[in-house]
Amino acid sequence: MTQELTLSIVGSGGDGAVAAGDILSMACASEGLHVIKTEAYGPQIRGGESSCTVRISSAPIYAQGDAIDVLVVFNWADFGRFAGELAPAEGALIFHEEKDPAPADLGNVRLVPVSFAGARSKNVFALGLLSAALGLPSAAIRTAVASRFGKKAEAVIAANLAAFDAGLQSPAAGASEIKLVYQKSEPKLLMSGNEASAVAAIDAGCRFFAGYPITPSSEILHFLAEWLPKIGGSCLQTEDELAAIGAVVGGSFAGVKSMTATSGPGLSLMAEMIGLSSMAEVPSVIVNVQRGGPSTGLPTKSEQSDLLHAVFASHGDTPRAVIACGDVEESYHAMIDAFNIAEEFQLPVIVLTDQSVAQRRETLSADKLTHEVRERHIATAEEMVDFKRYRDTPTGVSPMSAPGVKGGEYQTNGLEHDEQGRPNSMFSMHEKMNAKRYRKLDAIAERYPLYTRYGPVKAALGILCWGSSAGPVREAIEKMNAAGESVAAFVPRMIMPLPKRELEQFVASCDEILVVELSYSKQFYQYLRTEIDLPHDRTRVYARSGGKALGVNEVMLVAARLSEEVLV
Amino acid sequence: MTQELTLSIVGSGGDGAVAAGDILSMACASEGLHVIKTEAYGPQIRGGESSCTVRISSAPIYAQGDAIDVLVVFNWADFGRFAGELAPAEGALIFHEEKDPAPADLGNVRLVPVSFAGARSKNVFALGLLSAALGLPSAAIRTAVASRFGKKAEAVIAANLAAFDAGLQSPAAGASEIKLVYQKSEPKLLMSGNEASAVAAIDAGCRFFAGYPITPSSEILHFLAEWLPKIGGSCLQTEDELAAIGAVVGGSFAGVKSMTATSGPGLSLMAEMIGLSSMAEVPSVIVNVQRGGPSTGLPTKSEQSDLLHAVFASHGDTPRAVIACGDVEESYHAMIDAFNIAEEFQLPVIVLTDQSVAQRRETLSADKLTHEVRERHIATAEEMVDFKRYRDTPTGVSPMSAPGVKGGEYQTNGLEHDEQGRPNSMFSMHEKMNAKRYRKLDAIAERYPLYTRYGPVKAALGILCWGSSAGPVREAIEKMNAAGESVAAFVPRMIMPLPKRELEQFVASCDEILVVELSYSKQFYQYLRTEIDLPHDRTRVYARSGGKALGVNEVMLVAARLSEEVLV
Amino acid sequence: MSANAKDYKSDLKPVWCPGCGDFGVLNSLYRAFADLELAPHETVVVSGIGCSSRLPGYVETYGFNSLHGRALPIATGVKLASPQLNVVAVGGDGDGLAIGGNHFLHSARRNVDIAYIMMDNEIYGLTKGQAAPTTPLGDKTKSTAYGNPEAGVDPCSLAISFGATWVARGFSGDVKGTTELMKKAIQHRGFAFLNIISPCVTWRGDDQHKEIRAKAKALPPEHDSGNREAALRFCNEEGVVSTGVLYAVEHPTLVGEMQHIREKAQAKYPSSTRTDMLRAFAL
Amino acid sequence: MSANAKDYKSDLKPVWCPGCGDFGVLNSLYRAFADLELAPHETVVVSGIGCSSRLPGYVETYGFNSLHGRALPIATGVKLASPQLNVVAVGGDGDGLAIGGNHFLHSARRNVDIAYIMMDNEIYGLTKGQAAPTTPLGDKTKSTAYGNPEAGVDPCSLAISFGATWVARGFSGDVKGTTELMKKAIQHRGFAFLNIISPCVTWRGDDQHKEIRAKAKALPPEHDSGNREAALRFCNEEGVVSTGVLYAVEHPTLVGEMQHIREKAQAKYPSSTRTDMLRAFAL
Ligand SMILES: Cc1ncc(C[n+]2csc(CCOP(=O)(O)OP(=O)(O)O)c2C)c(N)n1
Ligand SMILES: Cc1ncc(C[n+]2csc(CCOP(=O)(O)OP(=O)(O)O)c2C)c(N)n1
Ligand code: SF4
Ligand code: SF4
Ligand SMILES: [Mg+2]
Ligand SMILES: [Mg+2]
Repeated sequence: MTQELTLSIVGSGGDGAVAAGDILSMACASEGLHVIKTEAYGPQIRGGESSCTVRISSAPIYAQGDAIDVLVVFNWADFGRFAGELAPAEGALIFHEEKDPAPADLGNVRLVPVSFAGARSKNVFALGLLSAALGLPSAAIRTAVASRFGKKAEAVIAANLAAFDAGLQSPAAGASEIKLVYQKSEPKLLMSGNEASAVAAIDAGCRFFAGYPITPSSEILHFLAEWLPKIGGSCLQTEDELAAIGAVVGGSFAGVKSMTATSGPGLSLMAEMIGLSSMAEVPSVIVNVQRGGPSTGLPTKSEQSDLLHAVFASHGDTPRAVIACGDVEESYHAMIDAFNIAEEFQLPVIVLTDQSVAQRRETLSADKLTHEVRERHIATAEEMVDFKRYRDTPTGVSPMSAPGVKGGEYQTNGLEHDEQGRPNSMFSMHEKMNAKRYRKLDAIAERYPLYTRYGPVKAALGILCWGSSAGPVREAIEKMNAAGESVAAFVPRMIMPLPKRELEQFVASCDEILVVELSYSKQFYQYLRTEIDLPHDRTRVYARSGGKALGVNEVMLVAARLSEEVLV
Repeated sequence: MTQELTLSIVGSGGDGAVAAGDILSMACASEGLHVIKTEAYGPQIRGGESSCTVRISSAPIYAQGDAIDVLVVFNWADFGRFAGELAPAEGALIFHEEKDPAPADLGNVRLVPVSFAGARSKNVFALGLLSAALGLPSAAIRTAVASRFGKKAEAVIAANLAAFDAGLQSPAAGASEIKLVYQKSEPKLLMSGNEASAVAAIDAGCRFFAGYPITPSSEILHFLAEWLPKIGGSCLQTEDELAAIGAVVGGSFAGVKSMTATSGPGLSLMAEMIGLSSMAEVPSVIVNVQRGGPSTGLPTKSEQSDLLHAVFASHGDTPRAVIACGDVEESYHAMIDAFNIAEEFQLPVIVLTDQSVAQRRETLSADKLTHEVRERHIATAEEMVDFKRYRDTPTGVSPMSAPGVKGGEYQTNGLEHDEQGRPNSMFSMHEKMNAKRYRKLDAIAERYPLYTRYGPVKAALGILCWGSSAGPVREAIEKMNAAGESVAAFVPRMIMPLPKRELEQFVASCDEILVVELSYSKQFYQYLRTEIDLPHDRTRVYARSGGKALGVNEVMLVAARLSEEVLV
Repeated sequence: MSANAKDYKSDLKPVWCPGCGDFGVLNSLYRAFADLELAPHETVVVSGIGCSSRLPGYVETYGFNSLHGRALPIATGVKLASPQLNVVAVGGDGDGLAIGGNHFLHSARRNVDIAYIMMDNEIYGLTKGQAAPTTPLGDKTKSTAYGNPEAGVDPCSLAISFGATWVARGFSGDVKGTTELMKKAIQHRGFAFLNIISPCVTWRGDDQHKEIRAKAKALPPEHDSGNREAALRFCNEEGVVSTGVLYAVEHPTLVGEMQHIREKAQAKYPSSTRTDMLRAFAL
Repeated sequence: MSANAKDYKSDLKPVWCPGCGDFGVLNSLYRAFADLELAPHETVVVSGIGCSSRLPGYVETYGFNSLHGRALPIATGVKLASPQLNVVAVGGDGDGLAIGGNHFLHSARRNVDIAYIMMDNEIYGLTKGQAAPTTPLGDKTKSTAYGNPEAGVDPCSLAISFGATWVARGFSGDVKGTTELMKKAIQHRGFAFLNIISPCVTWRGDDQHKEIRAKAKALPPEHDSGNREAALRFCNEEGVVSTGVLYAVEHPTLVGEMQHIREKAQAKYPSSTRTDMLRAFAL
């Protein structure tokens, strides 16, 4: 009897491990269960080892599974290739191909040999077996199997359903004592972070996307290439990222909400144009899906190491906003906030997500997917009297027009300019206009102090983290507080400008501070220090490379070690 | 009687104001005087207003002149266009065209009308006049005039010398009571920062330059395009900055010391390739001459606002070194340090200079232009046994080979890789290799704790500044200490990694701290805080936009205001 | 002709050197806009960085003097976002052929519906005289102390091979002829490339004007601008600078193709509500 | 033939999908290197990013799998720094024609002395199947749900118009023919461009191999590779994929020009000591 379980399926390219995970996740979502599904692949471009991990729970969950309760191994060699990435829990149940004897060093696990090789669609057979063994919703899974092969020939569907039924009947199922208990509830959506970003872009009113493919962000391009034309927008795959962000600035200058999506190498190439967007005060929205760096790095793995580039890249004093998102639902909201801020404050906004959020599939209720949308304000005829495109105002936001608007003609540029936009390189003008541009960040900080706080109001330990680290940290502190400890967490969602006052209050409310992040060079810690004091004597940092998801247990271990050792 | 004076000449394009300044500076340098010469132009691409300011002193000087003692105005309209940039001192002496009556609002100055328009070469005539009026070395100036027109027809030389003599005899000279007194000494060189960088590159052993023109760095390209071929090297003007830094990485991979030079927009475009240089551990040297930003900004004016981009740009955790230089002589040394560090530690090194240093001409003794040069270590046959290009070592520095070396063949990439360079995306390998790459920064910090410190060992006020701000700060604290105050300054020359221990000691040794920089968003202050604690209650920041040189008086004023008001 | 060339003049004074060819280009542009009666608020002039790229500041329409080399991506974004606008990209030979070369290739290839005017002075003007991709072999410049080691390229033949559907050459000294070419470029459906030889008196010497004038020769009236090979031959003639419309064909344009895609999408999925969009995420 | 193809094989196992055309290209490269007896330590293989760009890792010479689109600048740097090396750049059609298009243009134009091998699968392989500049008009890909709105370009005719002095086309299924072309490319003095059609079985389907094989046709022996117009005609033939050397001419190369400049510099200033260098800075 359990309310939660994590299962993995491991095989080679043709084994359908990932497809099985998809089917299972969809079925569980339709039952109203909470699901987080991740995939992993070897270096082989196709046909190499692949695995799929599904965490299923009757209560909300915020992290992918740390330790695997149930494992299906079609092939031990493939399992071996994921060494260190797929860790069976103590006493884990492992269904494995009977013809492939298990290696000796597996530790305390329960091995159940199964004849997968004999089955027709071994992945679907495995789903049947798992259904029966673990009390998973077999009717829903059966429906999901049928739907998955819905466009194929009748015979294919029938064969798969037969394989499923054979799995259901498999005697191996009896080996399991784990049964999932849950209450069926409203069906949920199952979405990846990239899909949520794309849907949000459409909801935000984005009607022009220009981008260049790059892992792990390309799904945003794919989704928008399909959907934008349907609703009257357009999607352009450009020759490179320089052109992508250039076209976005052009589209936005022309009055249409525009965006691009990329990953680290692309964001590096966009540094110069981010400066133009900031200087010419043309709104732009850039989604950056972080992957392991530096350079080409680890393109299919997650990391939180584009932070300093996102907040500081581009020569000169270049104000921009940066918003983070820590899960699929936040990917939706961050995107709309990004458009709202870009349009209202006329600057570039970078949405920082990462591979783990962008490519995992997660359940969420459709009714969570709403968010207030703000429109660009085009100066009215009245406001256009004595129109100055870069008028110096108390908020720094100036009246804007756009091609097509009569009387709003202006000529802009990336040179320093006066209120009319005319090039001007006098110190006094430069100082005045820098002040105007930076004043917008104050207004954003005031209006969008976005953050999430978990745990008690005063705590012995306060954890600072951001983005996808928030999920494991949240689960960890829930467990720790349940065990009588006193741990809180503060997660800024607005990264630039930081919710400084709230951060400082949080730091003051905790005895010890622990910064947790997946960046070897402690980018978050460094960045926080640019804005707030983090006194050495009560601050510790746990920063490691990405390439492996942050675990709930890992966070708990680190938090426990805190009093013993220095982590910086 | 004075030991120091600052004079400016202002006119339109054809007036030869800048040429006159050059001649005067060269002559003074040949007398062993100390000179700093700057130029300024209006927005017009040619033929607009131009001015030239020369500060001459018998003792060493570190800043361009704040307030102008003597001014030659060929045309008041041109003078007006430099409003706020050319500030005559109290009681300044102004020789102006007699046909052009002076405006009313000049304040306390002494006006001397002269018939420049009547003279044949009015700029050279003015030099004669100034010689006689101010006690400048007229024989040397006469030689410099002859040398300047050396390649022209005899008649041209003769006419100019005649103009010079006419100026010498001009009765207007009698109006002056200012006379420069000095001891003639060893002739000095007169060089710009860009020229010093280029000479240093050659001295450092650089034999391949690839670059793309950009103001204010192009003189480095021009100099190396002329000199590298003479000494067997090559210089390539590429299609853009992406190609420039790419070719540098290629040239260096092939075993030749290689560099590029650019300014902000170019550095923004280089962000991605800096990551490759760091990841593949291929040495590269990039000179970045800062100008006003963001975006195209103020291309001909100075600012210190590329700092955060230089230290943090490029996605991922990307170690690199950054060295600053604050004057022409430091431009020489920083360049050779940069090559030494790049070659020894196999990473990208950015030299941060700025327009004010790069384009001003300054005197220096030829014997200061020497610096130890270190060569790349190519693994010996012995070291090549069990050769691993990315061997994990205590310093992080691995054995290196280069094409042409037998037995040293290796295949590299920007992916995460193992010690052999083979792509590897396992977390454990990533963490190990990140640690290896960052360890090099520790070794650099140990070996190159470059900084300069001025003033008493313990001080009431400690100023932190960097790069070209150091000159005015140094002069200001000399004056303040002479007046009985207690002011010190700490100027890190190594920016990344910072000389942290020494910085902390300095901060501890001063009662109050003042950060001075030319960046609206306080980039230096923010960056310092990532590494050291700067307690709010005793730290103040004076950060303003660039576009106007930092003045000695300005620093003194700010320092004096410190106890009165908060500056952050 | 109801519009007046002066109506398109902004109150910003050009920073160009006296005698710069770019003045002629600007005057042609004013006249072309006036002749075509382009509505200033529906017209966008986009440029990169360079002396020539300062041009949009002098034109009283919407204007964008952007980044070195990036005029074309920005212009493409403007046009796709708002297809009813008249979009004219302008800039220098360095801007368009060196740092911006890739965008030139791809914008031409996509046949995006804009006019692209290159002000070609065979040099980098703004940065004070380094070699451009158009600088002739052997020329001494600030960056080629021993003579340019690279042969200069011809922008028109490149444009044709990139896939531009309209290619012409003009000379800034011939304001009238250039005006006519600009009008045709703006009226062309698709990517129109107009190369205007526009002398830089400061870095190429005062004689460039005269030399070009001596070499400039209108294309023979019988030239068939639909004939690619003939066009390429005229591009590369020795000692002659042929002016006029070298090449002109009609191909599907990017704006047209985007509209076509929208129609296909709407036909394929007659209903595309938000509910439809979310359907894929549930069983 | 004293060298053996196997000697050039590194111990890294290719990550390519079973059946990928790139295996054939790699085998041709091993053989070509062996036939030419290239010294491994004097040979450098540089690539960008893509499936195809993984190739240098599999070759036991010096190798550099660099950044997407940047193989050519890096290869240029290697060659200019160390002209005695054999430098071969390799990569995909996306790498070379999309993000790297500008470097292709300028490297060809400069006639830099390297061989550039493009493994052309008409798709972005590594990023899982988006349209490349070579993807035919109308094809559905991950990024063109309603069919590619852009016409695919032909890399060979582009290379010729960029100024490449040697241009050929091969097919990865024909290991022997491709080997011979590679050898010629490496031996050519100047910029040699070899386009190899190398099917992507994963994103272009299993039939690409067969289709190309059916269309591939060796150039007629009487084709005059010095004839630019003829070469361009063969590049663009309908329904036929002509293989062989399309174009080959001799022009001054970048390495040669750099040497020439050095000689001029040394002739102009017979003495160029450090003292000479500092002379300009004193009266
Ligand atoms: C990224 C970047 N690199 C370099 C520069 C410097 N720059 C400004 S204009 C220019 C070239 C100017 O030549 P061209 O485009 O031919 O225009 P012209 O001045 O001749 O009209 C260069 C290299 C820049 N502004 N941005
Ligand atoms: C700057 C940058 N943008 C995008 C990518 C993502 N990316 C990697 S390979 C590739 C294209 C692959 O296509 P191609 O060059 O044709 O090589 P193939 O895989 O087909 O051999 C892209 C877009 C990247 N690595 N770097
Ligand atoms: S430098 Fe040349 S191109 Fe620039 S404005 Fe002057 S003449 Fe014209
Ligand atoms: S995806 Fe295509 S190009 Fe890449 S390895 Fe597989 S078959 Fe080859
Ligand atoms: Mg030009
Ligand atoms: Mg490809």
